[in-house]
Amino acid sequence: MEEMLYSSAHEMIFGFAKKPVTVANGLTFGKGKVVPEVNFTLPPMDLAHENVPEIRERFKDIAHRIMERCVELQQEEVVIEFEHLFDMTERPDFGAQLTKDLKEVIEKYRQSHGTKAALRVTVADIRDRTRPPRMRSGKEIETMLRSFELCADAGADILSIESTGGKEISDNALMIGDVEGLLFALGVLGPRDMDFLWREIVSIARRYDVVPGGDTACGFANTAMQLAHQGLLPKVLAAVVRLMSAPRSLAAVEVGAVGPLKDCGYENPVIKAITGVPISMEGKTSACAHSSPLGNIAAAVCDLWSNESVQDVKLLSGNTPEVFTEMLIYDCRLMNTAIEEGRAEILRDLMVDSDRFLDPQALILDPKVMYEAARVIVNAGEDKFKQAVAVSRYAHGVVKEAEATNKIRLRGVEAKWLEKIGKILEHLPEEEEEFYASVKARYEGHFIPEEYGLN
Amino acid sequence: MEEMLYSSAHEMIFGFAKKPVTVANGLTFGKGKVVPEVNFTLPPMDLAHENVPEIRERFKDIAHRIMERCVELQQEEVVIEFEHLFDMTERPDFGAQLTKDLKEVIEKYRQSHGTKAALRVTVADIRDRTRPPRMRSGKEIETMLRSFELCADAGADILSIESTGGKEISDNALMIGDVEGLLFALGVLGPRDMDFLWREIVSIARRYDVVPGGDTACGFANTAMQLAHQGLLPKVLAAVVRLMSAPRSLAAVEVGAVGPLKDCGYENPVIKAITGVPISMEGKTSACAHSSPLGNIAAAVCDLWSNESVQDVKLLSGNTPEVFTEMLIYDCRLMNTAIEEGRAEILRDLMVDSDRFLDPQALILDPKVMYEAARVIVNAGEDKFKQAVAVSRYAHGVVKEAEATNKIRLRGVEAKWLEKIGKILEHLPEEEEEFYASVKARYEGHFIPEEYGLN
Amino acid sequence: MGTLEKLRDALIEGKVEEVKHYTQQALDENTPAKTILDQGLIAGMDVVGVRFKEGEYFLPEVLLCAKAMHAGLDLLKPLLVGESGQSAGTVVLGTVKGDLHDIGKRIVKAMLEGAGYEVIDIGVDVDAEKFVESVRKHKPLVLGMSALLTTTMRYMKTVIDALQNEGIRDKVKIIVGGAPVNEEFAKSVGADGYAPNASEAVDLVKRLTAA
Amino acid sequence: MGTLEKLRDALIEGKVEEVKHYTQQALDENTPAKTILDQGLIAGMDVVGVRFKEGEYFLPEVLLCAKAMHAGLDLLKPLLVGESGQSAGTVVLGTVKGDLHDIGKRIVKAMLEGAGYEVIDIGVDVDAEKFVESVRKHKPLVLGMSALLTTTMRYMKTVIDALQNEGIRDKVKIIVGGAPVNEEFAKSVGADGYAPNASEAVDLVKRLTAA
Ligand code: B12
Ligand code: B12
Ligand code: SF4
Ligand code: SF4
Ligand SMILES: [Zn+2]
Ligand SMILES: [Zn+2]
Ligand SMILES: [Zn+2]
Repeated sequence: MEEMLYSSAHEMIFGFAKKPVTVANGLTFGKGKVVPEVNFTLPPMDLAHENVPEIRERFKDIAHRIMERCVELQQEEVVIEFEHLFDMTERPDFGAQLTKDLKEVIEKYRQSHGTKAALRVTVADIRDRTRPPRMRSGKEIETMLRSFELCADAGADILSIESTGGKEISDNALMIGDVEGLLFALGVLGPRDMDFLWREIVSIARRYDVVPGGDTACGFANTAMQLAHQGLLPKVLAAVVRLMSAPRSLAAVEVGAVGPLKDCGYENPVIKAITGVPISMEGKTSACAHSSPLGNIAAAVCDLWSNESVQDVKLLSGNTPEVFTEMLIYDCRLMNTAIEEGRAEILRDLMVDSDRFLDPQALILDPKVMYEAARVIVNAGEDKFKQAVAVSRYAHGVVKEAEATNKIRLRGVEAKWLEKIGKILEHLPEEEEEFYASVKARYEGHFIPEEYGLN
Repeated sequence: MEEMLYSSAHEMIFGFAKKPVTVANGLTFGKGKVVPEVNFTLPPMDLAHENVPEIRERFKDIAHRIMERCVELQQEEVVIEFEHLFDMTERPDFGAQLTKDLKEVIEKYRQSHGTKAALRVTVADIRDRTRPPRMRSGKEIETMLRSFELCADAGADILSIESTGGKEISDNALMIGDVEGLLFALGVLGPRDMDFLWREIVSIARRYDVVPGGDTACGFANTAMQLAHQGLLPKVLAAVVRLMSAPRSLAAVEVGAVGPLKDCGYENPVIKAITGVPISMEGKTSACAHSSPLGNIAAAVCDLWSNESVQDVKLLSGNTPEVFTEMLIYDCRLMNTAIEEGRAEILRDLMVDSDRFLDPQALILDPKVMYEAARVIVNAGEDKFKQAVAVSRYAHGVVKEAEATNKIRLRGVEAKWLEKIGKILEHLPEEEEEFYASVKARYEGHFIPEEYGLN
Repeated sequence: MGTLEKLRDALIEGKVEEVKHYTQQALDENTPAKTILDQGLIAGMDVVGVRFKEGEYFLPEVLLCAKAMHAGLDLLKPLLVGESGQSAGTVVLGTVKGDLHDIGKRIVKAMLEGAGYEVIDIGVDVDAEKFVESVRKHKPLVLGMSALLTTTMRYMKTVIDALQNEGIRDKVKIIVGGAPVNEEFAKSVGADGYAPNASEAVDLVKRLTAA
Repeated sequence: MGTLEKLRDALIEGKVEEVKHYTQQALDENTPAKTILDQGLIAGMDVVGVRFKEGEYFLPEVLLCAKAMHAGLDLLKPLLVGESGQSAGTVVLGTVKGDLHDIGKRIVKAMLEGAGYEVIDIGVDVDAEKFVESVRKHKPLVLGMSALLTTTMRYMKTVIDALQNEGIRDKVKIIVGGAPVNEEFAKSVGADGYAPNASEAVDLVKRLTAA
């Protein structure tokens, strides 16, 4: 990547992407409207073979309820995400059958009400099952690719995954606050796996004429956010990890993913700034899935607005999927009205300002910061390690600066960590090779170099 | 009421009320900030005596979780609503015990974190148990007033109720679409009961130095909204009933209620326009309790923002009360940021415009309409029946006009109903006495005139 | 247009007097009562049902048509001896103890009546004893319970247990409904059926009483 | 400041080498091993625990201190024969079948180790057979199961049933955790305890093993 598709942060705004994406039924993302993306999952129950008929019924019912609520609220465009649970990828026919079931309901509503709905299918990364994981060899990757194919064939409009290359290192690194380990996971291993995996996914998507959406650093940056939420990690570290993950997630787009990127990739705005792809984001309305300090600010430059995931349970007014559909619709209505009335920038800035200084993780999500981070990445050249280091330093600097100017208040321990992170980032080798050499021994045995094209 | 406290619709805005209200701990409503009001209820379980210890534990736990989420998100002001279930009013000690339990948790957080929380206690109207109900005589009213007293004594900061005077007529009137019956319920019976009941509540509130909040026409107008949602009643009728209910709910303030009015009274803005009291409202974030066509517009002039009610069940990230607390906090943050940055009017107008023309019920909730309705009521003089007739005609006119100018589209059947409602409203007797005489026979036996000071 | 068509159309329009008139006229023309019922009244109510489902009619229209139908039916009843003169069956409905929500249940009642069932509404805040008693007394084909509160829905189980204890659980089909209730819950308390709204409640009762 | 205070402070700061140093020094000063353990290492870890609960320490600090403690402990162990030399007890932990979420369980492990338990982590995606086997083999005081998915949490019941069938359910206390799990669910599957997070998991294990 040599240049950026946006020439200023100000230009970035919800509902508009420089490179809109259209799915088969004509539904377009990033062309002047924010579209709700509804996610759901099963309530406590198990996925045994004998439950498949029940699960299919429930899936159809959920889709039906979501679509019905859209009709009632005159919402004409919607995305339903079907995020596989382990077994749905592991048993590709199962995942494909559910894809087909969901698509049928969607199709029914297109015919009866003209509702334009798209189905995003997110395959599970089952390679994470064994440690150290086999990323390129072995039956896991085969099964996953087969699952992508069957789902594409069964009616998926958009393919996604939350891939885990490097997680075998980052899990532990997060626990012990090992910044170098995180860099190794996100700057060295992750991008290599993304490059490998996404070439495969893009080629499948092309073959079936569906959209290769995108990936997310969920397993890294959102784990960090969760750990920080539980008081287990400093928020400043989670903030740095967020930007550190951007070069890795960008890799999918570099080999052909076109968006909409996955909702839980809070690093998405960086990628949008560079490549112009539409992005899905989640914030306050995903409180069902996880608490976050990013409720409003996350919406600032989104093209789709999601609830991350809610298990299907009964509330007073109906079940959770349709309840969250309704809330997303109203959020989107507000943004779309702002677009129509030429007030989008004001609303965006309000969303940003409302969260910005309350948490370092929110600070990082400011579109201005995200935009500058994009620039830092582009300026760092093609080398993913260099990108990751540069953008981590940038993240650190942003928090530091906000603290120094009293824009953000950090507790004493947080401030100490910020110092510490700064020092580590400062004293890193500049070249990947050198870095790899310096940490290889430390992580030996925890990952398989060949599985990343390393040695 | 001879004059109005607001001199234009434009002046009405979220976060500001002409007559702010302050509770004991100093928390103020309507003075430049929108405060979240969190409502919860029990999951499926029964209220038998032997379950009381378990219910107490759960209540404390819920309050604890709500307060904890506030602390995590740096939300310093919050209201918790404790809406009685039947038995909690029927057994006044039970309701008071729970009030005390909740207040203790709130108090704990004030001490440890400085969080300013207020407790609203909404007593159930148990007079509705028998039909025709005894409103002023008999043990139900005694028990209710005792419940108010004990709860005020046990730590309630704000007293509320959703009273039901006239519902014995309106239930059936709604089912058969009987506009005269609705007028009898809301223009004749309701205000009389409100006058009686609220004098009592206000006197208790004064005695215990707590805030007499307000009432809501939930049992009338929200029932109509629910029926319309289920396709059982035309939306245009629900829209008219909404405004028809305003004079009745206003009656509480006329005898001393000071707000914050109850969340589910979508007629509240009318009362705010006239009297300047702060109001609680609910919209998109109350989708847990009921679907509504009022998601954004309901927030336009609110002082508190509520989720109406959610039963305590587990979601992926925690339980529903804290999940909805988080969503309310972000909604409030956005509004409060708009206030701070001088953009409140823009945000208000966006919220209004985003819903306004999608449903006649939303159309009615436009602050401009609400404001004009207030004026119509004031101009109608003191007579509640005249107020109700005048404001119903006004509501009808607003929908009619919007339809005629193609601002709103109505299905054929809806349009027919609009005609029909217009004709009925046109041909009504102008005087209450005359009206009462004309309908008395029709509703004979369904209500007890003496219980309303009628004969 | 023949008398039966006119009758049907009058019914669809909810014109009570006209329905009486054409029912009488058809009788005067010697049309068999059963034919008048099937091709006039029931044919009309079928259309009403469709219109309701398609959103062309609201509840008030349905109730009015049902009233018109009953006006016609009253004229036919004396002549409809034997099976076809009977109501489609008796249904007892009540809202369970501790719960005062009434409207949902009343709407179910109205729709069932529209479909030809005789419905006995035993009110709100009804305890198990009263449910048992009314099953004993009215011997309904179906017993329907309504609950709108999460804290009263469990009482449905109490009622079913009581019927069981009295040995009359199997004499009646039990259906349940109300906002917090769903299929799963219905199964868990041992009910025979659940319906999310009044028109599906009618289908449900039809299904259960057909069996 | 005496050696034990220095030891304690070094531990609180997570200084592995210093902890070793002061432990040795205390031994050299003829302080009884049990006293060094109690007033140096355990006293230090208590402070660490408090700091963690008060938000002054994050997980990395806790893990570092735990590491330092183990370094000291290694020197004391040979001298701590009898009860006090033993670990507080063995705990087996695993994430249930179909579930790959690892971190939560690993944190529980780390905190338990910090509190002096010996913890055997049998990994993720663990089936009932393997749970049974590891209870047989390691004879833990406590078995902990983790699940992060609504679709795997029920498997906890499967495991408990399997232990029951093998007749060894009563030989071990069972605790469960993970985001979708709660107290109520724990009871419903017949576990002995639930904890919402790792530090409460430690309290829970202490409570259960005290009994
Ligand atoms: C209107 C209303 C009232 C009115 C009741 C009017 C009346 N005469 O019935 C009033 C104001 C009196 C009222 C009072 C209360 N209510 Co109320 N009420 C509602 C509201 C807004 C709408 C209910 C309604 O009429 N819907 C319209 C009808 C047509 O729909 P329906 O009842 O669901 O019925 C349909 C189907 O369910 C089905 N059906 C119904 N019954 C049956 C039976 C069978 C056999 C079958 C097959 C089908 C079936 O068919 C019907 C037609 O399609 C609901 C909100 C909601 N989401 O439902 C709250 C709601 C039910 N109420 C609630 C509460 C808390 C209360 C009060 C305790 C409030 C208080 N503090 O005073 C009291 C309770 C008093 C008591 N002990 O019952 C809560 C319940 C919370 C909980 N814990 O479960 C709700 C969910 C609102 C909320 N807070 O979210 N309420
Ligand atoms: C990080 C994460 C991942 C990482 C896992 C990293 C890892 N190595 O563990 C990755 C990206 C790999 C991942 C994968 C998946 N995930 Co995931 N994941 C999360 C996330 C964001 C955070 C989990 C986490 O690490 N939290 C931090 C730790 C410290 O907290 P914790 O796990 O809760 O543990 C604490 C307590 O629970 C307790 N505890 C935990 N275990 C135990 C055990 C005992 C005995 C005791 C006493 C206490 C205890 O103590 C711990 C420390 O305080 C959650 C969101 C959430 N709300 O939890 C989703 C979440 C759990 N994942 C979810 C899903 C759907 C998935 C995938 C299926 C996605 C996909 N399509 O690929 C796969 C599943 C793979 C599989 N079969 O397991 C859903 C689950 C939905 C459902 N149906 O239940 C969640 C809830 C997110 C969502 N969508 O809302 N996930
Ligand atoms: S947290 Fe959400 S987004 Fe991330 S892996 Fe899990 S399910 Fe997917
Ligand atoms: S609907 Fe909500 S507000 Fe209205 S009575 Fe019921 S609980 Fe109260
Ligand atoms: Zn994700
Ligand atoms: Zn997701
Ligand atoms: Zn309410």
